[in-house]
Amino acid sequence: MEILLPFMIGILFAVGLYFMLHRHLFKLILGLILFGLATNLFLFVVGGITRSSIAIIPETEEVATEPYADPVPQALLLTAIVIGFGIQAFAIVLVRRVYQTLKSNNLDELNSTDKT
Amino acid sequence: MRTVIFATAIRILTPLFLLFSLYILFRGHNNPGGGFIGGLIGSIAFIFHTLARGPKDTVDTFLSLTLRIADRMPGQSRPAYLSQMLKANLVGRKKELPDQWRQHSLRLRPLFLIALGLLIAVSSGTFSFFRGEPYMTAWWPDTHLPVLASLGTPLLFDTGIYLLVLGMVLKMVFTMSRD
Amino acid sequence: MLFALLAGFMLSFLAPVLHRLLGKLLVVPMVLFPLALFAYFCTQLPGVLAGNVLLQGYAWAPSLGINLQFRLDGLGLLFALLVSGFGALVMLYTKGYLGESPLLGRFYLYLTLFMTAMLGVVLSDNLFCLFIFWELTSITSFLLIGFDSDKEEARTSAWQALLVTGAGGLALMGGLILLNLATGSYTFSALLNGEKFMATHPLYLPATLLLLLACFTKSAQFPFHFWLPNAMAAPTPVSAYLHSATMVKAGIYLLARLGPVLGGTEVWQMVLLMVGTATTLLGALLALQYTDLKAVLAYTTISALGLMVSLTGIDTPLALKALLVFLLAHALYKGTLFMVVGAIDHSTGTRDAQMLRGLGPHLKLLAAAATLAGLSMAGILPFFGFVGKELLYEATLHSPRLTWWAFGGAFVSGLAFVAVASLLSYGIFWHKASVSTPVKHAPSFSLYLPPLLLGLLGLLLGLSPSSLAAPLLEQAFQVIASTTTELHLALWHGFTTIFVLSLVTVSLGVLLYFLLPRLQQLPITYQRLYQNGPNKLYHLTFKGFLKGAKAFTRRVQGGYLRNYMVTIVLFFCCLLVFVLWRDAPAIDLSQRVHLLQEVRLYELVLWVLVMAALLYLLNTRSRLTSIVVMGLVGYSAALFYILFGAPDVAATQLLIETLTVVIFVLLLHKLPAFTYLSHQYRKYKFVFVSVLFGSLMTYVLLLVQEHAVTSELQQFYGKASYLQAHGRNIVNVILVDFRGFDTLGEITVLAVAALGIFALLRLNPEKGGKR
Amino acid sequence: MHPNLLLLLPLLIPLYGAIACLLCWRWIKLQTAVTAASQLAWTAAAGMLLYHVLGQGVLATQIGNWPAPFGITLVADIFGALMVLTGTVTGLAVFLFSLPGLDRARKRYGYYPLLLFLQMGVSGVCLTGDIFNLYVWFEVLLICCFALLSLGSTRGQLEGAIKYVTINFLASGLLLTGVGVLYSLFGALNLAALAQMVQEANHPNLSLLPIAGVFFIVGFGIKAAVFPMFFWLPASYHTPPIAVSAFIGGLITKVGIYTLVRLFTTVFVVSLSFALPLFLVLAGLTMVIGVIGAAAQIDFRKILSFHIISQIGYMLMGLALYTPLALAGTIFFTLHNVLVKTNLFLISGVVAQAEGTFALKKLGGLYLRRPFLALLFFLSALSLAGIPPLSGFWGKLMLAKAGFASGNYLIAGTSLAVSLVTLFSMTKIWNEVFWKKKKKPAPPVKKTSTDVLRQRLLYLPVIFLMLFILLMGLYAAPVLMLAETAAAQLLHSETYIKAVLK
Repeated sequence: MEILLPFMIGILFAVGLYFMLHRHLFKLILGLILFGLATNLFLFVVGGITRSSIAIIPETEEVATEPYADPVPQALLLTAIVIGFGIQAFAIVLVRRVYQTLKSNNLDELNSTDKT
Repeated sequence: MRTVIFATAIRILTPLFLLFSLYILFRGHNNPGGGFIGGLIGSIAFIFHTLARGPKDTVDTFLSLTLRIADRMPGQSRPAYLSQMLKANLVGRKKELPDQWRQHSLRLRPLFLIALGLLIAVSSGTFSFFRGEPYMTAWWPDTHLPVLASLGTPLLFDTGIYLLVLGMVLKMVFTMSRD
Repeated sequence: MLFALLAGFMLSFLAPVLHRLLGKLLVVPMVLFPLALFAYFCTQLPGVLAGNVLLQGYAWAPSLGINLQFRLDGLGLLFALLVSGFGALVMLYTKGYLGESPLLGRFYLYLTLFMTAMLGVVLSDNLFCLFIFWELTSITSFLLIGFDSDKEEARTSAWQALLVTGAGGLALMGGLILLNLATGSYTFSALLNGEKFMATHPLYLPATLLLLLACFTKSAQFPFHFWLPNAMAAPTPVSAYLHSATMVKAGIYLLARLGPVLGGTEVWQMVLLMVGTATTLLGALLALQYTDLKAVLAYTTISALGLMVSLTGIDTPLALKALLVFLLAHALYKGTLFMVVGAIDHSTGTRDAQMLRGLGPHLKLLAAAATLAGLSMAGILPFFGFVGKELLYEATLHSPRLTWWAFGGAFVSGLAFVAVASLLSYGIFWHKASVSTPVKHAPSFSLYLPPLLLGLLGLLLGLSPSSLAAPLLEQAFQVIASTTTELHLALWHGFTTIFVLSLVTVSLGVLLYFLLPRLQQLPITYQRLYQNGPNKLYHLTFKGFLKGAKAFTRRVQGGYLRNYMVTIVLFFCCLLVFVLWRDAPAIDLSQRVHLLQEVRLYELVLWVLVMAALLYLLNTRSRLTSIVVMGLVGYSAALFYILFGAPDVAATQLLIETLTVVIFVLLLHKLPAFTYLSHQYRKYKFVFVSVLFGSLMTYVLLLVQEHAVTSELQQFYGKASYLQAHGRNIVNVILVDFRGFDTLGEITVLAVAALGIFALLRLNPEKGGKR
Repeated sequence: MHPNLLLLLPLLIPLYGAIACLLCWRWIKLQTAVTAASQLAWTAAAGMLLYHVLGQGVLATQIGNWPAPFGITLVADIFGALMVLTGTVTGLAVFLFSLPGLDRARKRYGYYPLLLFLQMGVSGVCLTGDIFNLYVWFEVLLICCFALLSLGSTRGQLEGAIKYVTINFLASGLLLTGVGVLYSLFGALNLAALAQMVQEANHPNLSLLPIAGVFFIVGFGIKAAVFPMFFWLPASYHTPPIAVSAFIGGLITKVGIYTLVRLFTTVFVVSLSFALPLFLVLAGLTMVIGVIGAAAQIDFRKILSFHIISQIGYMLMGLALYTPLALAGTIFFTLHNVLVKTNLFLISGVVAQAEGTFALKKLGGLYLRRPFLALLFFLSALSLAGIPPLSGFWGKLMLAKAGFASGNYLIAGTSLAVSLVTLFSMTKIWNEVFWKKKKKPAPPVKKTSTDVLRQRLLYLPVIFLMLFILLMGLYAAPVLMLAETAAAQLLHSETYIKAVLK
């Protein structure tokens, strides 16, 4: 599976980016979420995945018994997922607010602040 | 969605969910779980409740406490007054109130939960300063409680996270569903 | 010297306050201060005349070699006396010229600030110290030219002057840095005492050219001369002080200072001679074209500055001698004439030569001053200007290079000077006219005293050149020529060729004066030359730059988010491809093919499911379906986490996916239906970028997987988790203990997100203020 | 004071302040008082930190008492401490400005706690010694910026925020993947530990380090608004109220530069052969394009926004030259720029509060009506353009000299030329806002005494920052000395490594 997952992640990245490049606000949000998902999976896979036991020390032991999954990427990933959730939630609300205020879901129409 | 069955089920399930989330919180140090997951499970309980019955009902049911207060009658002794107050607040809540009673509502705001959670989490690390150790150095006093196994500052930290996550999700959902 | 300068800065910033306190009496301290400085420098005279060099230094930024180091030698003292003495007169003159203005305090602020800065320029020993004061003179000049800020002309001229001299200032900075890097010295003293900066040094040419550029812009040399005539938008005291007597001579001063260090090479001599003479000719020719007296004076100033530059370029002791004498003479008469013109302007309301006639009887004292200065300018016998001109002719005739070119310039400008001097001293005062220009009010005492004094000084120096001016000039001469040849100054050299040339000049010049009206009425070729000259070029550049900048910015910052994204992603991809191509070994998938056999069926099913979901997502137009399918992908990711030993992550992902769906439902289901928008145009470009990005990520992931190392963190956490941190779930222990600090940051993010969402949804624009 | 506490205070003070603000959400006056106290305490803590760092060298503390590569380290060297101190000073000024200068509605919806959270993030980024922790603090900065930029939800703000959010989200994603790549290749997250591996130069994966480097160059390049990744900045920085854009515009992009400097002097030292020429080119382009963009603008705040980009180029140039003088120049320039840029934004705010607009066309005549403001602007503007002896000059001089000395004539020349265009833009503002007569003089509005007082109060932060700017310019030697020592410390990462790994 180590060899298949990178392809899936790549495709996730590509689809996510493709949606982010769309001018539709809703697609932008989908893109952000997919991109975030791809990033998380990337972090997970790049840390090395194994089918070995989970990183929990059994009741009978005092130290973890080899082999066990590297807990560091998992911890980082957990943090990243939660942070990503906070930002995605904000972004979703922002999009809704933009739609509400500017009455447009077309990103190409949102370029008044750049005008010189 | 707001069928009777669902609403009733939610009413029963929500406290169960909350209890379960607390369980997840406290087992997290040794088993899968922890503050985040606990907090999220707890908040999902509230979310279903909100979806089913609206944010106002959720707040009224879980997050606010209505106190019933009456002025002390002239000549009424203090213990008698207190017992009357307790009785009115604890026992006969359904009953209509006589005129001289006032209702005083205490609400637990999600924002307060967020602040409290953050405060607990941050402060759990500061204890170590008093012992001359770096910030967030864990401190495990020698206590063995039945459910929680052992108690330490990391657990306090996790509790802070739990509260914060709960508060954050509630805040978001209440804001959105009222919008 | 530092204290003198500091006092100047202090006084200048006090000027507006003093103006409020003293009213018109403000002039008293403002005049007394330069006078005190003048007196101070006079007390230094004996020492300097004896050949001493006064050095003072105060540490400022020693690590960069920038210190407040001052050096008072002959050249510096000459300029310092000029600046402070002239300063006192101009301060007095200002009172008469601008006495009623409510902004008088501010004017004195700028003027005193300028004077102090100019003193700083001529007294600095440290190269960068000089640079600092140099820039300060540009800034004060900007503020003074734009003093009448209501007028558009004043604003544009000020801006032009600042940009041109500012560009020169940057060239100076570059040049000084190069000079410093090449020689290692930070002060003029060190440069003079050290080895000569050889022309063979690789940095010689760039350093010299940059420094020359700086001097040329400051001293209004062709093709940078155009700012000076425009700068005449300034009030006249400014024109007299900054733009004829002092600031424009800063370039000449620097050239003279650097002569011993950089001079003597072919580049130096040729560039200076060519540019100087071109400027001389141009100034002389254009001076005859104008009827605005200030413009006329401005162009003669340019011409004179050109002469000075050529003299520096000739680089013989004789030329340097001529330079000093001419410089002094020019400062005296040109300042006078400016002040006279200002006074006329003030009392008649015009300064057009064609309108001014027969003023002599009404303005006798002014006329006297103008005549004195005019005679000196024309180079008539007993005046100091005559001494200057004699030396000038002699030096140009003995130029080692381009002799006729240099002499021609000097001769033509001599003619023009005579003509202009006749116009100013004779034409507007004594020329018989049927109706003389009405004089609205007589100039006050402070308007005619300063020019009269200066004019008289010109005569005085001329009458006895050897005793009054020579000693100081000699000291200055020794600084710039770095020889010990004596400097003889005499009024009468005998009946030589030079004298004959002088005579010819004067007579031809007078003839030219009578032709002037005709010349002025012929706005033909020369005017066109002027119009298509550098001034036009400047404005074209200016407008073109603005236009270009606008067009360019519109292209770059077009407002289309996806273009921004495409640029960034493409940039990232290019970098990554380059690095991969350069550094990374190729990945060898063949060794890992066998891993495919270990893939279990349910994993494969999940994988295919995700792919199908993505494919479906790309094609669906329904919002609700999209949300559901998104959720599906998220849950699949959670399943992957669980399959590879990360239950905590999986649980979190699961819950968060649920929450996201809930948020979507809460927020988006109430909105009116979104209109469908296609990708519309250039779809393939976006497909290409996306696919490129995705495949690069895959490549990196495969590559890194191949080279992954086992971390010592894993081992440490495995050992310490239970024993030291009392927890069996290592991931959770990392989150709340080992790396609890991350979690602290993370919950902060959550708290802020909640706050932000709350504010975003509740705070309406109507409620919020505009700013 | 012990480093355990010393390093934590700059983080904990704003955090506790923010919590206190949340707890007294309804009572704005109380929030104001809490914020004021936090600002002062934060400044004091940063000052103490710098003092101790100067006295005792690099300070480090291990969070949770876990030894260095395993736990998270907080570490302060001179550069870091200086950045925090500059942040506190600007924070104080911006806070002072927001007292009279920000509307009540925004204060009621969490301006103060957001500002404090943001400041905590700044401290975190500047003091952390762990790459993932760095990412986390950057996310804190990011979400605070999101919230502050969109606080008020005006049309412009929302439009700007959408672009800001999307592009910065991309940056965060790249950073996170970069951390993953780094961890996978080297198995460490601690900066000092990574630096040590790089220095010992026997790690098998050293040749792959530049791959991780690319992720960080682009990630932090976006955060620092380096060409060609700056687009989000001109789209969004001018949209929020001045009390927000002054702090964000003044400080946050410089934090990105700070991080680039930190990473490329510790971890990515081996990938310099690839990164430095790239930085050099990017620096030149950033400078030029930023300044051209600024020249095209006709809005006070937009000019300032574009100039941020241009000056980021200068800072990057110092890093690209990589000599002690150049790095010292970058440090000095960064400090100077934070102060001056914030001050200019604040001045634009004062102008807008008085005149009601930022458009150059509609402004005018302030030279006569508000001479003191004109003076303040003139000094700040000249300082930005690098006119001596103001603060900008020293940074420019150091950078240009370093450029010439290392033989990079083109970049040094570009930096000088760009400063001329900066002067052009600044004098354009001067001409239009101060010198020019106002086209339509506004009808005289009767001002109440509180209005007058409010406008007077707005000057206070400007003067406060001006003092620092003047001090940095006229009494430059101590700051120069600091910058040089800081640069020397950066280039000798052994001291940093030793302090962390003990």
